[in-house]
Amino acid sequence: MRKTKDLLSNIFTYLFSSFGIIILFSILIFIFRNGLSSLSWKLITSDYYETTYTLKTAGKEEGTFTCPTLTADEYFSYRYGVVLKDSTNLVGEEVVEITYIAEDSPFLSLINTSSEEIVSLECGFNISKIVMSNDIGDYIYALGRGGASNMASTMDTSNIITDMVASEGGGGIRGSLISTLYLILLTLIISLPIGVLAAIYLNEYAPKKRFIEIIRGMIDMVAGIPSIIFGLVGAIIFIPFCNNTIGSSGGSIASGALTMSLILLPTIIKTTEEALKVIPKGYRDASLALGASKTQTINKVILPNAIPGILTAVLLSIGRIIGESAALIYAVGVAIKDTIKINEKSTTLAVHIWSLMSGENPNIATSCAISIIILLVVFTLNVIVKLISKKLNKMEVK
Amino acid sequence: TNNTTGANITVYTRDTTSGTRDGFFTKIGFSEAKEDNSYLVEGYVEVDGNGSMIAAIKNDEYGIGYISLSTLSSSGLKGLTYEGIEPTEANVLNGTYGLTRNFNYCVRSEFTDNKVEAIVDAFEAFLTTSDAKTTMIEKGGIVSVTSLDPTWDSIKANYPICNEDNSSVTIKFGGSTSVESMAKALSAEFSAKCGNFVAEHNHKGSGDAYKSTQGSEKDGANYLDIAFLSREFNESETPAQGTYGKMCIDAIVVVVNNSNSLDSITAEQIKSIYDGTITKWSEISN
Amino acid sequence: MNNVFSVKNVDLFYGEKHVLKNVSFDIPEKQVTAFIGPSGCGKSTLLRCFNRMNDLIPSCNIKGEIHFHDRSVQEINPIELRTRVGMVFQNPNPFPMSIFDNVAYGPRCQGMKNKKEINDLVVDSLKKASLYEEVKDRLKDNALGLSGGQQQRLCIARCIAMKPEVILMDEPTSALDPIATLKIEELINVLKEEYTIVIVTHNMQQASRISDYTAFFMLGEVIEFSSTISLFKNPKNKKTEDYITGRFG
Amino acid sequence: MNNVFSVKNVDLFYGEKHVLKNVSFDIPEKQVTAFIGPSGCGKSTLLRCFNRMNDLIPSCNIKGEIHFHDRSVQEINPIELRTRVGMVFQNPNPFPMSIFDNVAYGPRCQGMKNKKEINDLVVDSLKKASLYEEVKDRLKDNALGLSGGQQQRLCIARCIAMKPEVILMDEPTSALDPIATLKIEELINVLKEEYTIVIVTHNMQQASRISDYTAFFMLGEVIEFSSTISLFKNPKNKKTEDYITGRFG
Amino acid sequence: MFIDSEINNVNGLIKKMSSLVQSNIRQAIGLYLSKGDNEDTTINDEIVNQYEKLIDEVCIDILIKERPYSKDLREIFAVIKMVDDLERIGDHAEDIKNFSLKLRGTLEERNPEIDIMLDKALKMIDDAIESFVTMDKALAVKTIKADDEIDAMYDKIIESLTNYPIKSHTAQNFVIYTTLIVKYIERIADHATNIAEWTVYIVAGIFKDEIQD
Amino acid sequence: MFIDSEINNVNGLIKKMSSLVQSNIRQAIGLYLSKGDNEDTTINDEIVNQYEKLIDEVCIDILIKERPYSKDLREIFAVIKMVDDLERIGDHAEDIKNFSLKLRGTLEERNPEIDIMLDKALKMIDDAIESFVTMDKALAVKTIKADDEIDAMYDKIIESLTNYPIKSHTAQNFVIYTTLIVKYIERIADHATNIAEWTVYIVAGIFKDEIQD
Amino acid sequence: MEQLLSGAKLATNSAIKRKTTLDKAVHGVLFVITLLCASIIVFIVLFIVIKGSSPFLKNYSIGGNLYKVNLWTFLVGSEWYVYPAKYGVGFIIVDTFYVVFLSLLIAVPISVLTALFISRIAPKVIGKALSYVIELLASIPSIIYGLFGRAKITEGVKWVSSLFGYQSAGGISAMSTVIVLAIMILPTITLLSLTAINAVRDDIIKGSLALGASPTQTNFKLVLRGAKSGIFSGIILGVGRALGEATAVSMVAGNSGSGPSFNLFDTTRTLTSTMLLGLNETSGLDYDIRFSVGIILILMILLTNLLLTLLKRSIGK
Ligand SMILES: Nc1ncnc2c1ncn2[C@@H]1O[C@H](COP(=O)(O)OP(=O)(O)OP(=O)(O)O)[C@@H](O)[C@H]1O
Ligand SMILES: Nc1ncnc2c1ncn2[C@@H]1O[C@H](COP(=O)(O)OP(=O)(O)OP(=O)(O)O)[C@@H](O)[C@H]1O
Ligand SMILES: [Mg+2]
Ligand SMILES: [Mg+2]
Ligand SMILES: O=P([O-])([O-])[O-]
Repeated sequence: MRKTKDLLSNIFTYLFSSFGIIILFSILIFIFRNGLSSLSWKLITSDYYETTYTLKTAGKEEGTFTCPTLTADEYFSYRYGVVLKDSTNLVGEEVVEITYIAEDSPFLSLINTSSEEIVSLECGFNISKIVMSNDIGDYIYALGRGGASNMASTMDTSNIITDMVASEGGGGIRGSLISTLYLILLTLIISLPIGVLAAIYLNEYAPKKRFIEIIRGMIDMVAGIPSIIFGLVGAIIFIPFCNNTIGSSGGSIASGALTMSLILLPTIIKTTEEALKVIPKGYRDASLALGASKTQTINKVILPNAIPGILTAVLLSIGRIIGESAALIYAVGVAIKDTIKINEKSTTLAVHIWSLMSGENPNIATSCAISIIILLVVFTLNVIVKLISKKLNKMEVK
Repeated sequence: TNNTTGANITVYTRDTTSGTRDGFFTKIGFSEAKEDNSYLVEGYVEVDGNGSMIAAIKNDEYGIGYISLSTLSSSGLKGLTYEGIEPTEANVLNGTYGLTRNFNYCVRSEFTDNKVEAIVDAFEAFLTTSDAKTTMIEKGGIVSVTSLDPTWDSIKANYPICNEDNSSVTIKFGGSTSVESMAKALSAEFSAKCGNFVAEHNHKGSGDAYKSTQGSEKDGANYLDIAFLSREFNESETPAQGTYGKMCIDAIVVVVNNSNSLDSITAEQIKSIYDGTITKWSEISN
Repeated sequence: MNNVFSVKNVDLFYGEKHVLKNVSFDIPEKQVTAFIGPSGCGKSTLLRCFNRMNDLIPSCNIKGEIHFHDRSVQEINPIELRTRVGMVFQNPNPFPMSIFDNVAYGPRCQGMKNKKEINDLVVDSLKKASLYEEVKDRLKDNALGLSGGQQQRLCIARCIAMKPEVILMDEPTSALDPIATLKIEELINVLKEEYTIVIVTHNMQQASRISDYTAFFMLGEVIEFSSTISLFKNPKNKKTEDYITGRFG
Repeated sequence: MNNVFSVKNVDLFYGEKHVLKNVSFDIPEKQVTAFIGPSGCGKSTLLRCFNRMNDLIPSCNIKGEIHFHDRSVQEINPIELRTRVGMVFQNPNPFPMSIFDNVAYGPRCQGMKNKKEINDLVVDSLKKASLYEEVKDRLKDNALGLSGGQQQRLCIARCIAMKPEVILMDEPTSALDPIATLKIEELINVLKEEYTIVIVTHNMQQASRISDYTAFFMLGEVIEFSSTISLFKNPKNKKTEDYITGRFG
Repeated sequence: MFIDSEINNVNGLIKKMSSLVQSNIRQAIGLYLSKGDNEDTTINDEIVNQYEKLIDEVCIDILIKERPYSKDLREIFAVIKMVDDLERIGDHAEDIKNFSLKLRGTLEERNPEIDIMLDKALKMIDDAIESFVTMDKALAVKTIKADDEIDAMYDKIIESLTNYPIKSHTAQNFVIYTTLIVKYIERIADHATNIAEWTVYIVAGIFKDEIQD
Repeated sequence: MFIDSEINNVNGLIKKMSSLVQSNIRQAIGLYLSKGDNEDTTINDEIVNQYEKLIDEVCIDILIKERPYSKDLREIFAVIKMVDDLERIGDHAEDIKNFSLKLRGTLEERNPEIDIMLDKALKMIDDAIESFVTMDKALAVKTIKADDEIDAMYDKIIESLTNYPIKSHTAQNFVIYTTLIVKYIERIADHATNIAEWTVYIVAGIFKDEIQD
Repeated sequence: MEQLLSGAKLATNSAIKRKTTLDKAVHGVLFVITLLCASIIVFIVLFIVIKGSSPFLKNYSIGGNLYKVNLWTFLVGSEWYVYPAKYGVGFIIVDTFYVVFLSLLIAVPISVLTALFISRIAPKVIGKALSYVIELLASIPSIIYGLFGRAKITEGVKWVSSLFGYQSAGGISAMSTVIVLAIMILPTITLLSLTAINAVRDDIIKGSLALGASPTQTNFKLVLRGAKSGIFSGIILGVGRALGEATAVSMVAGNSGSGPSFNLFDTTRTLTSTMLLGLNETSGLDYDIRFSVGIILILMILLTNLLLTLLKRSIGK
């Protein structure tokens, strides 16, 4: 009787928990399967916007170069001595990439159309178009989307390149990574002191009165508001506020940080309060009984012991900031940027994903790669915070 | 492997702010549904982007929808012949393929900054050059480049601003998301040709184009200097003379799942499908 | 014999609850006075009146007079009072900092800065609390690493470092094992040379063992206050007798 | 006199740590046997061997034989063993449910379903634990609302409801005040009519008061095991003498 | 209450021991009064000694187990003391018996005061024990007072014995033995006084020298 | 250790009391031996009684404060008992003094056995106290054994006294007082035995009837 | 007397006064800060209400026509069409509740049992690793869940619906929404349940085992029971997250224009997806009406929280 019941219960537990665990792992697997191939150091360090060069040749070139050994997808331009290859860039678009430039190739001495300076291309550059005009003034052009083969053969027609666009890099998330860090920093600078101080008030000073219960309830309510609402609030309050105060136009990291601060305050207050609650009452009594003032007690005894808890709050906050998209889409915007300023728009990694996914050509691979980066960041933070708080947790004796 | 017989048709549509949707319903003669879902067949699915559309129909062998021609080749979907005409660039250019729309642009009519104004002027001119047009083509636009088109080299003298260093000037681009990648390519190229001004792109949809340059939001937080539309201006959008223009054409393709045996469709059929007159695949014969 | 505290007709309420009822007696100087009585009879409450720790309980309301020497405690700033009237709690509660810092905490809070002075004070206090020998090699270690009994002696050292006149102890050994308890009892025996000690204890044997005077509380009243031996040998009051002979309840 | 448990040459290790060293003695039936000794000497550990609660500690490793009647405890299914050998812990640990459910918990776990039967059993157990009168009007109330002493008696009732032969108690009164302690002691005195009781206590007076036999432990060894009075009056071993006369440390 | 039952137990033992001692002393005195005629006494001091040991042990057990305070402690303490007195009374009963036996057949003239003293001593024992059993302080005090009379009589009797006309060896024996018997009676009264004093101690917590009234 | 110092304190008191008692008994015996010549004794039984009371009180205090177990308890218990014996010895010293005074000037022939008995009794007291002070079980046992000799001598002396030729009133007084003195000495030896027995109890935890060599 | 002096020397009068004043000042500052934190909710509600109530108060011109939304039809409406300004949120409320309820039905037992498994059954190392993984999953951006849902879950749902002979829109359906939501709240509920289960006092568990209860009985009868308040907190948080989740939901819900529909394989619409869909590009009435939906959403969340908290309290007794 008991045995069958136990057995049944156990079967249920194993079934459900393995179900849950499988689901959770399948998400991880999904992310890694799709994202791992796109994950590279380059993705993290490069700009989102490629550096674009508009170029032309110095004059008519007639050189014939000898073809190196080519692999599949590679094509050689005899006239210009470059090997072109069909490849994909970081964002997953098909591009034509230069994989070889012969010595003396004219591509090593092209002229920048605007500055008239000499530019030399390098392997790894992408060529997005080449425009030539023939003798009768018609345009002959080869485009990246036409493929390397087409471009190479077009180049080998005997015309002068009048307009050529080559680019380097692009598709990276450096900007978003930095702006994520900025946002985290700014948000914490705003919300952490306020949250911690409020928690101290609630836990250390607040009388046990209805009024305080109401205040607590109100703070709890904030925790229940979905982030999309905060997004709206950010859009109608903080964006104008920042525009008027720090000269931003439209959403900015600052307005995002203010919005995130609102979102995080309840979490920080709650977590800090939990940490404060764990501190034995004995410490407070002991300190006061030693003639310390309340302020001294808080400074010297309460706060140092709440640090692990506050760190947890920080961790939770960072996790939340990193994962948040709905609120930031409205409170900051979705424009990916490479140079990050606090009073300008930019995207966090999550919004970066959102941006990638909402375009005409959604890019799951890069999105998942960014997710992996997010996971790694969160994981590292987790580990660091746990290590630090273990180190700082004075109430635990090593 | 056509096993669609007898199955219901799932209708996919873009949301009402989409320029693609606008062009599609206008061209198939179902303008009522342009902005009003209530005309659509019961059980339609509204998706929020081209990518979602592709993903949805890829996953639904009974689905039908519409996407931009430029994304067809990479989408893995089957593009249907429309009124007997193959959806190709050539057919669009020669005017036989009817399901098309224009990519338009619109710039501010009033500027506070002279430099910005000068650069925007130059950009408008740049859009008429072969330089720009080849770039549009590279990004999927359909436009013919003829010897009549000037090169930027040939006209840049008219725009002395481009000889200056503009790296401290920010130009705000925005509007249609369909045009976004094209716009980015154009701005990147033009920036290189015009003193390296900073191009800031914030594309949220065609609806922004007029609104954020000359309309209600033109002085709002998200104002734009140059904006794009993937549709025509509607009655309420009345840009000032000389502040807007057509850039190129984009074709819309009716798409079905690759497993669907259907190859072609007529405007009439599409309308019937979208308004619910036809609900089963079996009712459409090739 | 001088009295350090003199309690006169004290009534104490927690909200509506009448917790101390017309309590009057004196705490003699440099003697150990023990408070005994059943749980909830108000022993700790009265003890907390002596250093105004009851101020921290908002619902607490005191009537009557408690004098510390010649001043009413209500007129003495609590911070001053608490520097002069130290307290040791039931559960050893050293701060989670080094042993040294624990002892230096109070003086530092009072603004003592001079390193040497602090150092001497710490060593001296630890010696007085008979802890110095056991911890002298690890003054920088976390105080929580000490055993329960050592922790409690540290708390006493911490208290002594304030150079108080009185040390209040609220069941200081109830969380300790018999060996540690014995050490604390011995310490109290030594400390009473220098300090006035008031101790709350559940343990009648402890009261009889270490105290010179004993106050027996019941339901908020002081039933009997007299010299410890006479209270245990020959209590005046039947209630006291019943309690100490285990004939309660 | 019959023996309920018989401990033969038991050595116990927690990992590398040798916690019980060659312990041998018998626990007589329907008597109170007390374990005393300094903290950490292994009293609780041996107690936990009797109902195999040590099984829950992975690093625990037992050598030697402990017999429950004629079977080695290692051969008895722990669930069966624990229904026959009840345990009461140091801190009262009633389950966070109603008083009734607390007592009914064990029998229900054994599959008892009949409402009436359960009801009778609960009432009976509460009566035996001398708690019934105090709680009969609020059997449906949460057990956590009881006072510490009542909670501990509830835990005893909960244990009795299993109709065990033996009740193991690990410092059952160390968290209680003197009055509650006295009640439990009286209860133990009554219970020994029906049950074999093994009790760990820090309190020598308690051991001397309620137990018939006392085992004195030190550093994992049983230094002396004999009748309580003779152990306290005239211990055989110098270590025992030193411990009970407070001459340790 | 454990301690109540323990103390009851002790009191019970004391009572039993007392009545045994009382019976012994009565028999011994009876023997003396009957001039040694009544030979078959059942005086058994061994049992009294056993009681003494038992009560001592029980008191130690109580000290170990109950750790008494206040009245309980005083009671145990007094019992520990008192049991010695009882035992000594028992001893003296045996002594009186022995000397009474030696006086058997003597026709010497007995001092009638001795009979009175014997009566008084018996009364004192009874009163002392009664006062303990009933915890009657007044009776105890009265008993203590009574000892003065005994002492006075003792002096007088010894005086009279020194004046007793010794005409024969028997007379000499008679004087010596009677002296000892009287001495024992005086001791018995002393012990009875002690018992009464301990009773006062239990009840009032004061030692003998503090007893007024 | 509190209890150590407390017990030391008690032991100290016992020692002081003992030496007082020893000095008293020595003086009393000296008085007897000097045939009452040496009149200025400093025997003060009152101080002995004060000691008894003090030690009783201290023991009770220890029972209250220290709650002794094991040897400590036995020691306190034994002290409580023993102090009575000491006090009684003190009493008897006074008694002996008084009767010795009464024997002053008597020229009756003293039984030399009495002197030996006195010596032995003194030795017993000294030994008993010494055994307690040094917790020397062997000495205590020896002391206990010695009591048998005293008892034997006592019987013999009483016997001889009954045969003492009474020729005068003085002789009669002499016989009676000597009887009492001898009786006291016998009692003193008994009390010394008791002290030794309690010493054995403290050391070995066994009562007197369990003492085998 | 010397003692007295030295005690007093440590605490000079002026220093004590300074301390006391500082204490008061700190108290005041902290109080103001706390009030500020509490007032956030007021600001949020205030702004949303101001903005969200204007569709019912003000006329908007659309295509030359003036529109104003009727509050009643808004509340009970069964259609949501941007043009011609047919805004009925009633069916969306029903659909939202339906979807959230079902997702809880799935997520709660799974999370609770997973937490139980991690805390009490799995070997320590594995349990620790798993709880790490779950913590990580809690911080994955929701759009990734949306992606996963659109890529994998819809496929599964499509397959299941075809088993039932029902043709779903490529799996885009209420069912997918339910599953995506369930997965999203899984880490939240699991983590909180885990905390609650871990917090069940060890001595109670030992007490149960010592009574001869089997480990399984202990887990189910005692541990889960003891942790129920914490589990409930987890559920409350989960409900909040489910109700408030926007990005992922709008990717798999299908955003049907009318309803309510209880068919799991039909498309559905939630309040958040309604707010999110096309929000970027709209203005005027269509923009403001989303704030009205926001009011509804806030109300719903606050109400459910309130209800659940009350329920928790009554169960917790
Ligand atoms: N902060 C408080 N608010 C309300 N009542 C309180 C408070 N503190 C204590 N009491 C009540 O006051 C009474 C006396 O409490 P106090 O702590 O002084 O008792 P105690 O004698 O020290 O008991 P114990 O021996 O259990 O420590 C008790 O009934 C208690 O319930
Ligand atoms: N789970 C464990 N793992 C390792 N060592 C343990 C464990 N439990 C107890 N010990 C060690 O075993 C020894 C005996 O512990 P035990 O709890 O039996 O002592 P005790 O006599 O009951 O002490 P106390 O009176 O403090 O309860 C101690 O040194 C303790 O540190
Ligand atoms: Mg208290
Ligand atoms: Mg233990
Ligand atoms: O559909 P769009 O309006 O973004 O082009």
